[in-house]
Amino acid sequence: MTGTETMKTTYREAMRAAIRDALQRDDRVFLMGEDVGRYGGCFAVSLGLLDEFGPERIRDTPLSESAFVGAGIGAALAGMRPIVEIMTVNFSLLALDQIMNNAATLLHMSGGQCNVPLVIRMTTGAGRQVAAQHSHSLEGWYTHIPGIKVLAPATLTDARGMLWTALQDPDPVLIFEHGSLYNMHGSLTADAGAVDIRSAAVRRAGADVSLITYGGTLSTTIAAAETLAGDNIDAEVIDLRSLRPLDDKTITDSVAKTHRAVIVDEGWRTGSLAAEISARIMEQAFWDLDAPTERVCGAEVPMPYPRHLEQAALPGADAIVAAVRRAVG
Amino acid sequence: MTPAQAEIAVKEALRQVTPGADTGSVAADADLRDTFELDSLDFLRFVEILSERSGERIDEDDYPQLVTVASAVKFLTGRARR
Amino acid sequence: MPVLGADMDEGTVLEWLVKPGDEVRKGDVIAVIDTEKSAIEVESFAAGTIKQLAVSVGETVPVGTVLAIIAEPAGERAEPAPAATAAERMPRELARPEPSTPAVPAPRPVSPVIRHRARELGIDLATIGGTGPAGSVTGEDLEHAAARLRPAAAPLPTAASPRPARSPQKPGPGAGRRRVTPLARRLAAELGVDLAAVAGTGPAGAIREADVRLAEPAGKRAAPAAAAAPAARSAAERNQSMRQAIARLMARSKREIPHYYVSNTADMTRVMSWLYDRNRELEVSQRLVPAALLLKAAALAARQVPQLNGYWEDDAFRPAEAVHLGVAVSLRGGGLLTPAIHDAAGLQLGELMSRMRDLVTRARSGRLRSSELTDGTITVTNLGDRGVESVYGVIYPPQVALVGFGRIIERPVVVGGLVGARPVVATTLAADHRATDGYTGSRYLSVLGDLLQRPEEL
Amino acid sequence: MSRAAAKGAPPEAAHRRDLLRQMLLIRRFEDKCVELYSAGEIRGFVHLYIGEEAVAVGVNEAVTAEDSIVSTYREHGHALARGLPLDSVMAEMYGKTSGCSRGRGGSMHLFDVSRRFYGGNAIVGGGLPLSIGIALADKLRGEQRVTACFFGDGAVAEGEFHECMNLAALWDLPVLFCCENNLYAMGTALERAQAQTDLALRAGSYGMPAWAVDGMDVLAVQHAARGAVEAIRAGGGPHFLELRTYRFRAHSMYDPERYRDKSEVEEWKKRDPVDLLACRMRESDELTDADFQAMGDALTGEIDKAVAAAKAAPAEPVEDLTRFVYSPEPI
Repeated sequence: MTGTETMKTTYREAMRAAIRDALQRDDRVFLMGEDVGRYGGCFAVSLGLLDEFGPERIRDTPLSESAFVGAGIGAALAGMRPIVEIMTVNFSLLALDQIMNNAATLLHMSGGQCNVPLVIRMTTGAGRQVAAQHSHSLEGWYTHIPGIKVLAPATLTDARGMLWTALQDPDPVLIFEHGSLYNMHGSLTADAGAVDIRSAAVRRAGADVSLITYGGTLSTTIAAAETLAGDNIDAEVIDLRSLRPLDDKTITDSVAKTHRAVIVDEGWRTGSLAAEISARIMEQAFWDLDAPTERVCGAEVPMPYPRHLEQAALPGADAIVAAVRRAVG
Repeated sequence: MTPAQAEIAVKEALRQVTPGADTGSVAADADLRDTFELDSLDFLRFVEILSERSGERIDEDDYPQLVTVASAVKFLTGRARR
Repeated sequence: MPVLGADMDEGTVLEWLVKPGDEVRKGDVIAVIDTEKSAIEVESFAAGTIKQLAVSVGETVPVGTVLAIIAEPAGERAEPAPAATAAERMPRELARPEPSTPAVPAPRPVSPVIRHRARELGIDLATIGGTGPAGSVTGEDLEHAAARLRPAAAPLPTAASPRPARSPQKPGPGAGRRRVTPLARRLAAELGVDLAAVAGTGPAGAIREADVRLAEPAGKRAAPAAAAAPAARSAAERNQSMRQAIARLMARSKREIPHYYVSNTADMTRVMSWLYDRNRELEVSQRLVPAALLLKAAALAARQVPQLNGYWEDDAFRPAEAVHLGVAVSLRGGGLLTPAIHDAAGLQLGELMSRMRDLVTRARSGRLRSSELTDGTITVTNLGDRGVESVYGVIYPPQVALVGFGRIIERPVVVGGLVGARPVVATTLAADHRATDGYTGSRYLSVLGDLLQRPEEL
Repeated sequence: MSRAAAKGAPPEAAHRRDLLRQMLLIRRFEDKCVELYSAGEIRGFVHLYIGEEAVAVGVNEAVTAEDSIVSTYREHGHALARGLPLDSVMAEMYGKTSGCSRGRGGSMHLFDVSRRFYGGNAIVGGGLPLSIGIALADKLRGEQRVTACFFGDGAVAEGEFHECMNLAALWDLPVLFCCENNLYAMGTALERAQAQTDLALRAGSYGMPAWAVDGMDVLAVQHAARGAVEAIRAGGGPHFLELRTYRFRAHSMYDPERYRDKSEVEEWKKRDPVDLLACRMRESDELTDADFQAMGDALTGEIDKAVAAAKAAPAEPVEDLTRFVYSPEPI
């Protein structure tokens, strides 16, 4: 197969291919987390890797988030390149001490001596009716922390390509995989590989309004943009890709062109990543604005179980379209 | 639709199509397209609004009957009586 | 005054455990200091004789203030350390009542802190039992004893003074300040537009980009000013400024662009009958007007003759990738602007019709977006509704062609040797001779005429 | 220098002298810290190790330069015993660029990766997972290294402690857990915080060898640590030492000490680890009072020099405020 040929794949398979690739290319890499081995991963991302790489490198852990995330940090300090999987972002709070107080601070506290080349992957987001302890989008919290980088692959290419680049980074990188994306189908070229992890991408060019989003809400946002095109409103859609650091330039360039911004973020509105982006637009693109920025965020409620309530709590295409209409006037 | 209702409907439609238009002093037999500078799109919109208000279908063949306020009123009241 | 905690800025001397003349060793406890958090024993970092106590009991001083002067044992130096100046000391706002009686000699060893706390609480140490090692009195013992002595309830504080009256009523929201978007504000400053004279068309009358462009003084833009705003007061001013903008642009066009003109007459029989059949089946809102077909034909013809679709820039013609059809829209009360229908050649007729309606409506209500005003690659002017038979227009720089349509009118036409009445339209083209020659212009009109014979393909 | 040493004392005696010197260095260093802190020269939280010196010195004797150390916020002793230069530790107290953490850490965050000293961790129990990870890396690479992790009795109440005991035992990791039981988690006495106060017993429940050691006796600590390290290196998995010790001073610099009685402190001071070793050496004629005095004086001189150097050292320019948040970009 040559590089230009494409093959059908899913987000899940692309992520697995990325892990396999990393394990093959660098023997310092190992995967560690709850049920990543025999079970195959809670979301079946690592299915089959145990047979391929053995229990030392596909390492099942007890339900001890703090201990195994901290162990990942320690192993990274000692020269390994661990990939730590946390089942969901809600569970990551049990390891927040290690992520915040160690991974993010060691380099600075040690005056530059202790960098932590660790990658932590976790599932985020709602849409699967798993209620209020498995559904939240807390990546915005993590973007508050200097010392770590935060990624949100929203496409197959990024699912396939971000991990390797993250493993090359000398500092801790958190990868947030939206749970609704694992079954996303599509095709990748056979030679798909590492991608940059610092820039945002314009997924749809447009002239009238900038829709800024990431992760699980990208497809909703693109759908909204298509609806708007029918109304002769030409929306640009930006996929942030990297949530920390933020690619300010792509955002402000777009706003300078369209003069309007609508931010779509599944996280809760108050103190959200959307708030941060809105603030940056005020700081850096205020004089380009021809309307107030709009935010379309998750409802401020612990995620309810019933489908209709869950859907109502999430940023939908209708809400995005309405926000754009307000902005465009 | 009474003649009075029809006249109100015509004038409201004109005001919607040409915001700020002075429909109070328009002569009953003045050519609407000339008086209010209606282009074909404006006229289409005018017809659309009248159709919505009267609940009557208005065909292209009927357009010549909508040239003045008087003829439009006559058209609408005549339609209603049928 | 030593630093006794990370958050300590000042301290109060609660008790001196030494007096001038006493010998102290390094590490001896010499005083009790009250910080915000607790009373702490302070040790000496030097050995020698206490020469002077510089801060008296009850005084609060900042950290770093000299508390006492200790002479070195041999007495070699008379002034071993400078005393704090009076100015450095901060008098305590509420003086602590000085203990009036000396400490009660306790029968057991009692730490200075305990002794001091007992005095504060007014407890005679001799009267309470100790639970600490060797029966010593602990802090807990003291607190228990104090709790027993405490009266049942503390007196309530006196009624609070009434709240200060609120300041006079604030002016109502929006009074005195125009709502202007940041972009509009910036643009106004750049273009020298006085915002006071601009009517806003945004929410609650907010002034937006389009409003400023409309009010812009002539000559600063490459295209006629943007949208009409409804406010009547400044309509005359706006008309004037738009007039000036058009004047500059058109003068520039005629000055710079060597125009040539060609014209033709297109038979509209098929178009009109096709339209009649089509519209008959449709609701009013979905009907097409002839102009929609003319625009579509003009766009398709521009695609087939790409030499006319694009810009003359830097002494060269640059063809455009798509046909963005500028449509001249006359504004009520004067003036015109030319918003573009993006990719007009690729649109279905129904869609093109609705875009056209939308553009005209928004152009007249001042809701155009700036991109719609600057993107045209070729422009059409259709004055047929006004009754003229043909129009020879002026090209919008940097475009290179302008297509004109006159009134669709029945004329005697010879077909197959017979004269008959047929609807026809005069099609004209004004083109930039730098970019093309008359031959190309003729070809365009010929293609256009052919397209109008196949309305079902438009 | 004593006559005995000058004549070429037996190696054990020289070794004991070295232990004494290390403990005394820590003691004098911290005495100086108290003085400097009181004078406002150094600030922040400063947790003194005075009374616990035998633990750091004894454990460090059992490990090699290849092994790793993970420490707590009460780590001046661990750092100095590990061999971090006195100057760099003192400069860190001053927040200067010549500090072992370039001044970014201060008292609670001393680091020296070149000595595999992975820092002072100021979250109680927070260093335990790191030690697990470092040991895991060593094990995955087939290194024969041991990671010694210090933590206090307070950490035993943290969930992380139990997660890590389990993980280390489950994965058979080469970690020496050194629990410095000084009887107080800040102001909370052990028996007021722990249902089972026998900490070795609790560690033992995870299936690892664990026992209590007299943490005031440097020789006992050294002996226990050597035994444990040897067993770990031989593949015996993690070991746990409960080092029973006592801090003579407040939790952090000064506190009102409402939580313990003076007489208790006095009682423990009778077993001062420095005095304890010095007495033994006097008894066996390895040390004279003059030797001891001279040793102390020499150390005081070194410390004064370190203070002078720290004061003179450059401070980080404010323009560099946000350095070391991320690694520098590769060129």
